[in-house]
Amino acid sequence: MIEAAPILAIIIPLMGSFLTPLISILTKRYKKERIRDLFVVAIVIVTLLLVLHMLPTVWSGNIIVYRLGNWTPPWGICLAIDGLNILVALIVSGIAALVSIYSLMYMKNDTGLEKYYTLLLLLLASMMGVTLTGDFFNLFVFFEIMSVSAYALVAFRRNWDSIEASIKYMVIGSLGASLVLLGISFTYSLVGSLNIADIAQKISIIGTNPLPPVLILILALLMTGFCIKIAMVPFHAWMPDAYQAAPSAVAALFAAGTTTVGVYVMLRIIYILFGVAALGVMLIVLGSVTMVVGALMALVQRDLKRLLAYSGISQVGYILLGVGFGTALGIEGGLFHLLNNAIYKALLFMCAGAIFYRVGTCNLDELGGLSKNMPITAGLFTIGALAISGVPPFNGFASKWTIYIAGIQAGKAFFTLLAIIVSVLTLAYLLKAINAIFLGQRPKRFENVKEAPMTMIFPMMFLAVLCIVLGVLPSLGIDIVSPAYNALTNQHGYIRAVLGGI
Amino acid sequence: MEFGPGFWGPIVATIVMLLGAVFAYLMLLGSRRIAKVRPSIAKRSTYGCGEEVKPEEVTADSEQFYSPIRRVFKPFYRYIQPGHSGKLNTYLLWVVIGFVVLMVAIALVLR
Amino acid sequence: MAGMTLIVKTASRLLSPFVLLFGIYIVLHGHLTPGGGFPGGVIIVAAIVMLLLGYGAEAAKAKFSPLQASVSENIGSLILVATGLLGLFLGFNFMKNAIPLGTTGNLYSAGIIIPLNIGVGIKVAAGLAVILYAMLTAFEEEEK
Amino acid sequence: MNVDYIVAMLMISFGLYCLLIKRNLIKMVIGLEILTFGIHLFLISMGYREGGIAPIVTSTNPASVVATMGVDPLPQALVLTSIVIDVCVTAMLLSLAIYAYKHYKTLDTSELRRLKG
Repeated sequence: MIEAAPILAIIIPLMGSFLTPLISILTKRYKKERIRDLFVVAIVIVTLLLVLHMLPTVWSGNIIVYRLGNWTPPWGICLAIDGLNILVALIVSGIAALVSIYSLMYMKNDTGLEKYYTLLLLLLASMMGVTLTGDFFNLFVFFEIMSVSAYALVAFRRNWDSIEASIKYMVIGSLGASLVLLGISFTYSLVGSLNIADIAQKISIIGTNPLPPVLILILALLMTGFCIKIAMVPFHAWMPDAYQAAPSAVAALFAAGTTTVGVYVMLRIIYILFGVAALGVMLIVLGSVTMVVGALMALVQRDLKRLLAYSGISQVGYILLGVGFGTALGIEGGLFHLLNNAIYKALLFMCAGAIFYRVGTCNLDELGGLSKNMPITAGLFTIGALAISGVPPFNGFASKWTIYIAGIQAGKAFFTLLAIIVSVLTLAYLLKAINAIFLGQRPKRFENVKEAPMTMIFPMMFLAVLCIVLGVLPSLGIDIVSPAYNALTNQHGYIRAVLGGI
Repeated sequence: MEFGPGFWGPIVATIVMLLGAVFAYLMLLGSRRIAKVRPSIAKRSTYGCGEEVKPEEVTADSEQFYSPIRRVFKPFYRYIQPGHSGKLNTYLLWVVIGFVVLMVAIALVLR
Repeated sequence: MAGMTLIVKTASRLLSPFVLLFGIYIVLHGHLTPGGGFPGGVIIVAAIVMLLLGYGAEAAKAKFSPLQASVSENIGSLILVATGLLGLFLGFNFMKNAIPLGTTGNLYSAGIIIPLNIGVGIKVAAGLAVILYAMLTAFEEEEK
Repeated sequence: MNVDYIVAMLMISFGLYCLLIKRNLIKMVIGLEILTFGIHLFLISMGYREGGIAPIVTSTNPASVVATMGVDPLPQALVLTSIVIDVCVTAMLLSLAIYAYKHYKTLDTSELRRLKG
């Protein structure tokens, strides 16, 4: 393995985002703007390859620790990569690669594309940073870069709706970031260190039984801050606005990327940083509330992207529910659902983008009868919709089934029942969307609508194939997430690997 | 073909489902031969209370699409949905309330 | 925005070179005295703001155009990354202080902190200038 | 008593109050700033040490002195980074406010509510 692979996975997209404006000035002068776009795609694919390159080492049970500036961890910043990080890094970089290919065509008609690609690479770099870092303050910094580039990407088209959505996202997100900073400062006052492994060790010495009162405050502050990013229910209000207003490619990256990263940070805080697995009960309750509210709100939406955003909120509830059950099967199911959620949520947003690209609207009342014009998109959307609502041969069924079994085994039959009902509601609102977009009568002005271009079809097709493969061979998916489960339950191994037996 | 503690043979099930889909499609083809697919103008005018309804006007309103479900979850749609009013201050208030709720919940769980 | 009164114009013309010089001093002595890249960069951009306030946006853009600003912003950040990668190329880890340290208290000391400070200074000055120009453009579009 | 902790907490609560009550976007930005600066004050006063010295090993301050009397640079680095981030967020919010005024002809956030439901 290349020894510097972890840092290169962050630095290469970061450097790419700094190089993109310079390259774009050159390419604009010679009227060859495609070169810039291909450069961006190449950078994202190199990042994906670096993550894939780290994969075998981590999956064989090692924890990669990379020390920045050769400083030993409690004093210097380090990158620590275990099974959990690598799963998230894989999802993020894979989806980013597909989104960048998709953007080639989707964003073609927009102006100021160099800013778009700069922000896209910056978002990727910061997501990789949040994922791979082993230092809590570094995590906060990358988290803020991620948030700021996300705000800018939402406002990219500068319409009234994107500006309004971005303002709401930004004020709520900044409040959340301030709470996280306050939580970090309380953590520092409690343990005097900000390395994740060091904090974990010192907290395990302090002990969580009885819990120091300041730890309750810290946990509440950090959870609030990161729950805003994953849109758990009392904090979800920004999400539908932002996803509706953002370009669909960006919405796909948000739904699959930032949400996954947010869930990852939550898991890292609960299981590794503070080692308070007992919080699972709270996650179950919050997860089910999130699930129900998201699904019920999605039922009455008129805009496709808004509907998908509420559906994303509801799916995050499933992940938290699965993880909250606390059993091995539950956590594996939750992580498997995290993977699946990224896949089909990206697929659905890309389909919405393809429709918007050809028709120019995402309003369900105005659409209709498009299955004759866009048969491939219709088929892919149907696959995504069936997968997300947990209909058998697709991947959503596999992970939801695991979560149901785990719930019944854990003796939480009520929440399992709730999850099944929400699954039915999910199918209901997505059938409404399919009916409104692809079936029914076709308005006269849509008669000349063409199928989406191939560069947009290809990433969607790839994701749809993944949906089917992971559904038909669910044990493959369980194999992918089981290193993450092992890492999640191995707090001592993490501390020992990072601090080197101090 | 066991997956987890439950029994679920994904490949067998997929093949069965594919067969079912093929069978259903054949039935559909058979039925097409007997019955007409398109709703005739006479039928449409029956649903439109005798008025002439154009094809593109026959779409259901997507917000009222599931009105029975709306009726079942009436308290939700009466009290929670209007909360999504688009007012930034309301949303920020939610964040603060949620923070307090989280703190109380954590204190109760980890006591 | 055609500029302000004679007093403001004269004061900003006289002061802005010194402010610029002071900013550069703060950037270069970041490892010896309080300050460093970020404060120095902000002071440098204060010189541009003085010109802008005194003479109007056009004069400021003539001195330091938005294109120059965005290019130098990216160059500043590339200096940062390149300094980090230097350690990698010399066989150490990223951001390793791989160049000779020098004597403490001299201007040349502290290894890679100097290039890092310079990079941050350029980045911050140019970045704030870009933000300023972007906000001005937004207002100009409003007036049309 | 630690006056600075009290002032920091007061600033945080004032900022929160401003965010929750005020409806003008600019005033909300100011509230956000006050909130963040309260947190900065809290952090920096946590890193304060009576009679501490800069944690740089020089000829006048050998390593042993620094190890006992040196100030932990972590909170200060943290605050500095946070200030930089804060500058970005503020600049971004203010430029969005300009565009919002362009589209809506108002800065009242209770009227920026076309996206709802």
